[in-house]
Amino acid sequence: MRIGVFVCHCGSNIAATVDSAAVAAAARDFDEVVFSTDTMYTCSEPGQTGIIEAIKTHALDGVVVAACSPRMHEPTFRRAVERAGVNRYMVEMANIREHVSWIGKDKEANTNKATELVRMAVEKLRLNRPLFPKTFKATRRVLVIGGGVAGIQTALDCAEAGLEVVMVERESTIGGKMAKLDKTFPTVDCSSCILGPKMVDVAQHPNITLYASAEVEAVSGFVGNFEVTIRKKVTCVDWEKCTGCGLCTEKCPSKKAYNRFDEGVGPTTAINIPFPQAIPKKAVIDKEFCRYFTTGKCGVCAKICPTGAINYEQQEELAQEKVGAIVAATGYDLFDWRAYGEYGAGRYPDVISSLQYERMLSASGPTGGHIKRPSDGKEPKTVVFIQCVGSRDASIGRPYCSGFCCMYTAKQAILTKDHIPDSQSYVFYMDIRAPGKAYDEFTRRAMEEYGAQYVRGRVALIYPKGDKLVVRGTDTLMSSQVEVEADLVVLAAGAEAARNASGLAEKLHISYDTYGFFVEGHPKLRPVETNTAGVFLAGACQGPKDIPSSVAQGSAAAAKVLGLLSKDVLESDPQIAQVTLQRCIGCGKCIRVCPFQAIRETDFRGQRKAEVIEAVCQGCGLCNATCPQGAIQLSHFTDNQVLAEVEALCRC
Amino acid sequence: MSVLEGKERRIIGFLCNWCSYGGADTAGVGRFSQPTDLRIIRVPCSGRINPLFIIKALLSGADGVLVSGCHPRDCHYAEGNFYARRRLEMCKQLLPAVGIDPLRFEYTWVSASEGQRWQQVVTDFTAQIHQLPPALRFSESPDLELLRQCG
Amino acid sequence: MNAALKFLPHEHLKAWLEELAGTMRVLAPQKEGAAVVYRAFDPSREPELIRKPTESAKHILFPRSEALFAFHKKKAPFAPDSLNPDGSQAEKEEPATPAMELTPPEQPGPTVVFGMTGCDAGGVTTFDPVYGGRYQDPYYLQRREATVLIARACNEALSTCFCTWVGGDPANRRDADILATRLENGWLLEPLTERAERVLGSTLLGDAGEAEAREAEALHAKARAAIGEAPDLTGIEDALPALFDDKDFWWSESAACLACGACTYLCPTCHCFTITDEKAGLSGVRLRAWDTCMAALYTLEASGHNPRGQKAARLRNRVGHKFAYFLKNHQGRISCCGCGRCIKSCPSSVDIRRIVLNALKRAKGKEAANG
Amino acid sequence: MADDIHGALREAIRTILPDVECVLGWGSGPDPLRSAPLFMKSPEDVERFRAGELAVNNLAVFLPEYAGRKVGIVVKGCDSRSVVQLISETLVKREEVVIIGYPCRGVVDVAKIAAAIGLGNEDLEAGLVERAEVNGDTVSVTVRGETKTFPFKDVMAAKCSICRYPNAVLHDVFIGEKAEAREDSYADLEKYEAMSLEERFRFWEKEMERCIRCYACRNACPLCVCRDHCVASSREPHWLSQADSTRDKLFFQLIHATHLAGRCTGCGECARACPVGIPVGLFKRFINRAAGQLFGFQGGLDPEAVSPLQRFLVDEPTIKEKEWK
Amino acid sequence: MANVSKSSRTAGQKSAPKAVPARGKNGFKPEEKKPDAAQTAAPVAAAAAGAPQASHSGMPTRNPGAVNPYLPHMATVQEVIKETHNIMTFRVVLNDQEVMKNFHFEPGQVGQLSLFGAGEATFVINSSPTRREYLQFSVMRAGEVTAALHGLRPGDTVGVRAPLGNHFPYQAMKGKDIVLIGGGIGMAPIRTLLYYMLDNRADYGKITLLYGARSPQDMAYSYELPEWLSSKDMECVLTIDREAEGWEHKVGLIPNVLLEMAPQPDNAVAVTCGPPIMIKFTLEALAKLRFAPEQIITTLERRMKCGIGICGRCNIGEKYVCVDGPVFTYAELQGLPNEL
Repeated sequence: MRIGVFVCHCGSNIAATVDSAAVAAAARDFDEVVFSTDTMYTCSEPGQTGIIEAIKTHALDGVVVAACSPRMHEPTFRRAVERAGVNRYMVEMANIREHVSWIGKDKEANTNKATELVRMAVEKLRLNRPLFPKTFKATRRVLVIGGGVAGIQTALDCAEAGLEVVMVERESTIGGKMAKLDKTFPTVDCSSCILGPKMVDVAQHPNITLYASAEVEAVSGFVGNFEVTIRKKVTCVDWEKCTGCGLCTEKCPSKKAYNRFDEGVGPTTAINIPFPQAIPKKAVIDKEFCRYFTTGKCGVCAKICPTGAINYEQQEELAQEKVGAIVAATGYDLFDWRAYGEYGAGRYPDVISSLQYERMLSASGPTGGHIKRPSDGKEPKTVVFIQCVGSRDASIGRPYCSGFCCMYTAKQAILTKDHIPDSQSYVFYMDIRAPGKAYDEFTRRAMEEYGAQYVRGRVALIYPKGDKLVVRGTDTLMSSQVEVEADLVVLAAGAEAARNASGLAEKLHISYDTYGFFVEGHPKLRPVETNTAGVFLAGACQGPKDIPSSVAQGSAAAAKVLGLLSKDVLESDPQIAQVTLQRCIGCGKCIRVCPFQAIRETDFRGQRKAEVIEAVCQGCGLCNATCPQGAIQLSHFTDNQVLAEVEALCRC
Repeated sequence: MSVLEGKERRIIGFLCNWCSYGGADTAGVGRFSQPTDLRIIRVPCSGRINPLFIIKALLSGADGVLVSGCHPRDCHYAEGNFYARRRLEMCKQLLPAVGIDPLRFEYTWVSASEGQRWQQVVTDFTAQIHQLPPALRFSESPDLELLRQCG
Repeated sequence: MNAALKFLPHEHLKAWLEELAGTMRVLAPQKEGAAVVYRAFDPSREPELIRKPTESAKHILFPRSEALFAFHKKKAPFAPDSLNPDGSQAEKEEPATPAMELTPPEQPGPTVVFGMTGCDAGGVTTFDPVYGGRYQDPYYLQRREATVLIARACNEALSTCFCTWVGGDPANRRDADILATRLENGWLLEPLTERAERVLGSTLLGDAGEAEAREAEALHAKARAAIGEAPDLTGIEDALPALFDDKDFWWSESAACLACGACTYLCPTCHCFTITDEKAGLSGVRLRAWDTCMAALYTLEASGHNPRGQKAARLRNRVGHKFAYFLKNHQGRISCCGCGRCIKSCPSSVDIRRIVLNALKRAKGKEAANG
Repeated sequence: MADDIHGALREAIRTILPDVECVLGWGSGPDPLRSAPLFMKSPEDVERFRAGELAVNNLAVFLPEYAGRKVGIVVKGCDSRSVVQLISETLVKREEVVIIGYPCRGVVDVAKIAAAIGLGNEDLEAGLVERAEVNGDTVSVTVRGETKTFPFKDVMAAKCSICRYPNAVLHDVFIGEKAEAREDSYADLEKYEAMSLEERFRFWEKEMERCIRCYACRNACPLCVCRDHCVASSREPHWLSQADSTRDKLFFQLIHATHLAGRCTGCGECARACPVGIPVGLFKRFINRAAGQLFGFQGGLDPEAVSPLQRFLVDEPTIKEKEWK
Repeated sequence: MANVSKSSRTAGQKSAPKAVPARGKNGFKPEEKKPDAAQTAAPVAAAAAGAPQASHSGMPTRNPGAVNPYLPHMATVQEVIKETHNIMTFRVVLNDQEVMKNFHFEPGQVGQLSLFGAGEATFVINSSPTRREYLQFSVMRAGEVTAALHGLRPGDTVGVRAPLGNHFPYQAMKGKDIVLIGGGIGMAPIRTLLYYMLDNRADYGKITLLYGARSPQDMAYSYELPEWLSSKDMECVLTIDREAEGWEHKVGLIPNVLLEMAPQPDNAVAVTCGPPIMIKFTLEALAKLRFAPEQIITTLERRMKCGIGICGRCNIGEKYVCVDGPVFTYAELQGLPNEL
């Protein structure tokens, strides 16, 4: 092999503490290095041109770039060598910036270490082989999991562009959290006016198949060729027949059912349609409250239903769908604020969550848009909002900021004033985070126009006093104790990962963080991709997000899906495991450990052998470390390559 | 010269690409100064690390080996580090069988955002290795002695 | 009887070896763990001269591995920087082709092996026609020439000993440079070749006479008797090829074989090797290392084809080589010295004597059946 | 071993013989102290069968060769664990093997007998033995016409005195009364661990020097299933050089141990097979102790078991990771 | 007491010199080789461990200069030709010009080509002894060494140990009709013989070449085919296994095409090289065409290391392919154990 070495100065980023020229000079003594130089900015246009020129002049077939982290610029240099006709995988990087120049000032040690890293990269590169992606057919359909605003956006964008979309929603209606909101910040426009038409579009779009009251049961296959099993939950209503007329909900004698859509603010009937604009507009029986199920006697709805849609004996059904890509848009759930003993842990009826308050504000909500204290139905005059409930609090394991609470609290303070002009709102906050477009102006309006009293500090205790609640906290700006006698306390509960998000992540073979949020491919460069090819993220399932961000990400995910499925055939990353059939004894250990089911057993001339499904393999190398005879090797991280690196470091 | 004699020890790190290598990058970006002894080998996942790499390194004259992967549950490949944890622990328990101080090998988890933690890990581990005597070496077969020389 | 017989009183043995160690490498069997192995003579320890060494002495002349040569790539000096730090192109000059330097290794100097068994000496002389045959192997031959082999006559026979079956003798005068017999009061040293003179000049050695010679002869006779009557192996070189295609025979004889290399690596006559390169950076070595015909890889071709993929085929070749092919190429010499280590150390107790006898019997039976 | 058990075992073998290609057992070896594997195909072969204290070989090592063909195998407790482990790894199919178990009191260690025979300073070898007999708790050995008797426990293989499973853990037929299990507290390791780390290192340096790389340890190991594809001689991957290097030879032992982690059944064949007496079994003892302590695992007890290194727990209660400041 | 050892030898190996046993049972007796100046002048030999000669000079040897037979000549790759997707041809020149000038080999002899660090492998020298500007080796990628060799570029250094093994009995073939049958990479040894005969055209009768490959793309030396096809000195028939677009020659397996061609066995010799399965059926076809085993010559392949009959692995019975072969008559093969 003819190897060229390029040692970057990165301006003074490297050169200040590493003698790049000396490193380049030392590299000339390494085996198979026929060209070595130092350059000012290797990643710059002239730097890349220099690589290309050198490849051509010196007939190089491999390049080592000693510069920054490969996580930064490996793709850059791969493209560069490819332009010079060298296989893109014939590049290795020595990270002499993040791992050398930036972490120590001892130039002698740094230069020596940088030289070592280059030697190691050369030894590894010598064993690199050109790799070529393989192609395979793809199903041009996408599964969207979750019918909140992010999922809706993805589904519509994809459907509009001509892809078939399968949407699965756990609840009986799509719309997600946004459907529950009254108004949205910072424009204070009506939530359902924005979302409603989109929901209708989903229902009516010929390219979209909607499964509501359904969950993803299992996912197999791989990018371009997923097999999805969808479990349709029991609704006791035949949706083929249900017209959503609502007669049953009127006549249902069980009227104290828990109202999930209204967050428990006001009851609903055991058979119900969550809200008038529900999509699909179909009734569902809540078995927990249905008299037919609790007492065995009733059957009113069945009698009344004009289409005979009620079916108490309904069983779960499984549906199969083939898709080429999957978008997870499962959103978030609200933090269960009862973890806070100082806020009463749920004992005081007039301490409610922000989303419950939102339902109260909603004209179509349980109170008809009137703000009423849950305890006595009175209109509150003093409303205290407490922020960061379940956010930025390491003590309850929620150290992150939920991002949108500052804004919706400001909105709710404004709306409170709108609804009850003689009311006074207090907002206890830690910091106001309003970095979006027109956001800070919005919070200022809440304070300045609507007179909300913002108190910077944590609330230490809420306790009842007569029919009031005393909210005691500290004003850290004034360094004084504050006590407010409130009629109603609204807690700005933070966002947490949706219920059982981790279960779904495991089905999709994607990672999730400590809090259950799905992990993106790269926080900056691959924000809607996951590390499983063909699975994308939209909305708050990746981390707390407000509506604009969720919609933006929904569209971004759609763009990625459309890009992926723009062709009938896909290319797979060739840096994957390969089986040397001669060495494989078919013991199956690799098959057992593969996290992606990317290895299967095959019969090769009567012998058991392992076979890698190239499109599925993600290149983790677990199989490689498992195979005792080394019959399965991860391309570009082969045993021999790692051993060459070890050997290079242990020499002398 | 692979290490600065009298100044550095030969320490090899195996880092998973997604978390710990990123964590080391983060530490660099943050200019968190670290001892210079460590040389990092990048692997896709801690699950890729065959414990024999570690043993091979230690038998070949490495004074210390440090493995770092994604925190459990945070594996880029979902479960690679779970397997790694068992294998690496097994490896650690085997080392004293051959007379290698188990303190020469540590494994830990550092995420891509934990630059400071990475600095701490490197600093601590390097100090730990400096407290041990240089690694024992086998008297090499004369046939291979040549290969030990630099070149 | 040779007039130059020497006598070494037991109490002078270590002094004599120490004296020799002043000018040459002295190797003698030494107990180590459960094994007896050849080690450089250590005056602080007793050499083990009763038990049969666990390993044969062949590694002294044919090391378990040795460098045939070292190679070192000499890189040509580079042209000055062909790319300026700002990325602009400067004058370029192609570096010249690197040169490869080969360095053969140094060979050990004069050596004496004291206390090898007679059968081990027999192993050495089966090496000679192979390593000094159509092509001369300088590494082996140089060591061979530089080494004086002192074999001790056996006073005992183990249950696995069968040197007399294959032309050997407990008092082997055919193969060593000196035959040493342990007498009541000391060692009788009988020079057999010119090389013997290199070590027999010491004043610690006295002359020996008829009495010692008779005493030795009596011991030799006793040992011969202990081994017992040797069976007649005449015709074995034809019997084995005749059974070549007898699958049942080779299957059953090889059934217990684990296909490890214990038999061949302990064997004094097995002389196979492999050649591999090891390289680090610009330097490397071409190594020759023992190889074993019992391993499947021995004959595995790059294409995946393996003419001896089955262990039965490998055992057949091993026995065939020793008791048939070698005879045809080397004037009837059997490539087995009867030391019995392959039997004694086989984890599965595969017994080459039994295979050979079974083969003779079966071939005779077949012949008879064929008329 | 009692004649009636032998008789019953022979009868059991004869019974299954028509259904199998052959039955793996033991027969006589090159001298009275040693047995050899016996591959019985006919009732006449069965006459040569002998089990008991001299039946040291673990015949499970041969089973993978017979994949696709049905065979019978006579097993001691330790052998049966190897069979079970092979079944659990799907390298042997349960339905392709008929397992005949019998109670094992332990087997002899030929090296120990050789040492015990020692006449004065001449520690003569086992190879000189003319006759050997085990009677109850004693072993009688005749060398050069002279008979010596030792307590059986003094010449028993080390693995037997700590044998927790003297009876086949899985069998189709079991002949005889179950033998009593013993305890294993890894006392041998504690003794070894009295050496300092440096002493251990130097110990191995010396021991491995005499290794001839015959790989009998590997080939006698019933769980070294790579067989012809072992990394010891491969170039891709190239873990080991072909040089006679102490380091590489030791490294091979660590490869073997690592590959056996969570699989080894402790049959001790590796150490027994070593022609130059290197205590290579010690590394496996280490990993077995660790597998027990960390994962509560012992190899070869459950044909359904998955090796602990082929699975994991999200939270590992037994793994104590280093705490960084 | 039996002793099957028929010659009791004294220590020191002072046995009488033995001549090299004649290889070949049908009169194809190879010439005794002349002392090889090329070998003795090997530059590396000076530093090599020279073999002691005193007590061993009586040994017959092909290396009378007693140089170290393990030390390769240093050579430089002059030209690299990509023949097919898995075959490459290397033309190499020994670095020492004097050695190169005097390098002597016979058609069919092999060489060990080595890349330092990867190792050695055996290939036939497929250039003709009559054309001396370079030594040509064609390498099919199969294992580690061949894969490494495929990375060679012009100017790279390789090691060459050659010539080794026996050769085609071209002397004994004089005056006869020659049928050359090459399949796939088996064309390499045929090529050396072909050029030798073309360069000594008058010595031989009719020369017929049948060359087959799986597909046109698998046909090495494609650039030489037009010359062979148009040559008046020989008849050249090409065949591929299955129909391919643009292919104007025969289609079919070599043995079938051979039967169709039906060369006359009288005063003829057939030489066939190729993969084992092709050889097997070609031998059957030749038998059908009434070629006697003595009239059929083939080459054998075996894993080799030393190439000089010592390391052991390439034996078939008592014959070592590396020194007794690779060229055997079918009659000789019939006398060897069936272990191919």
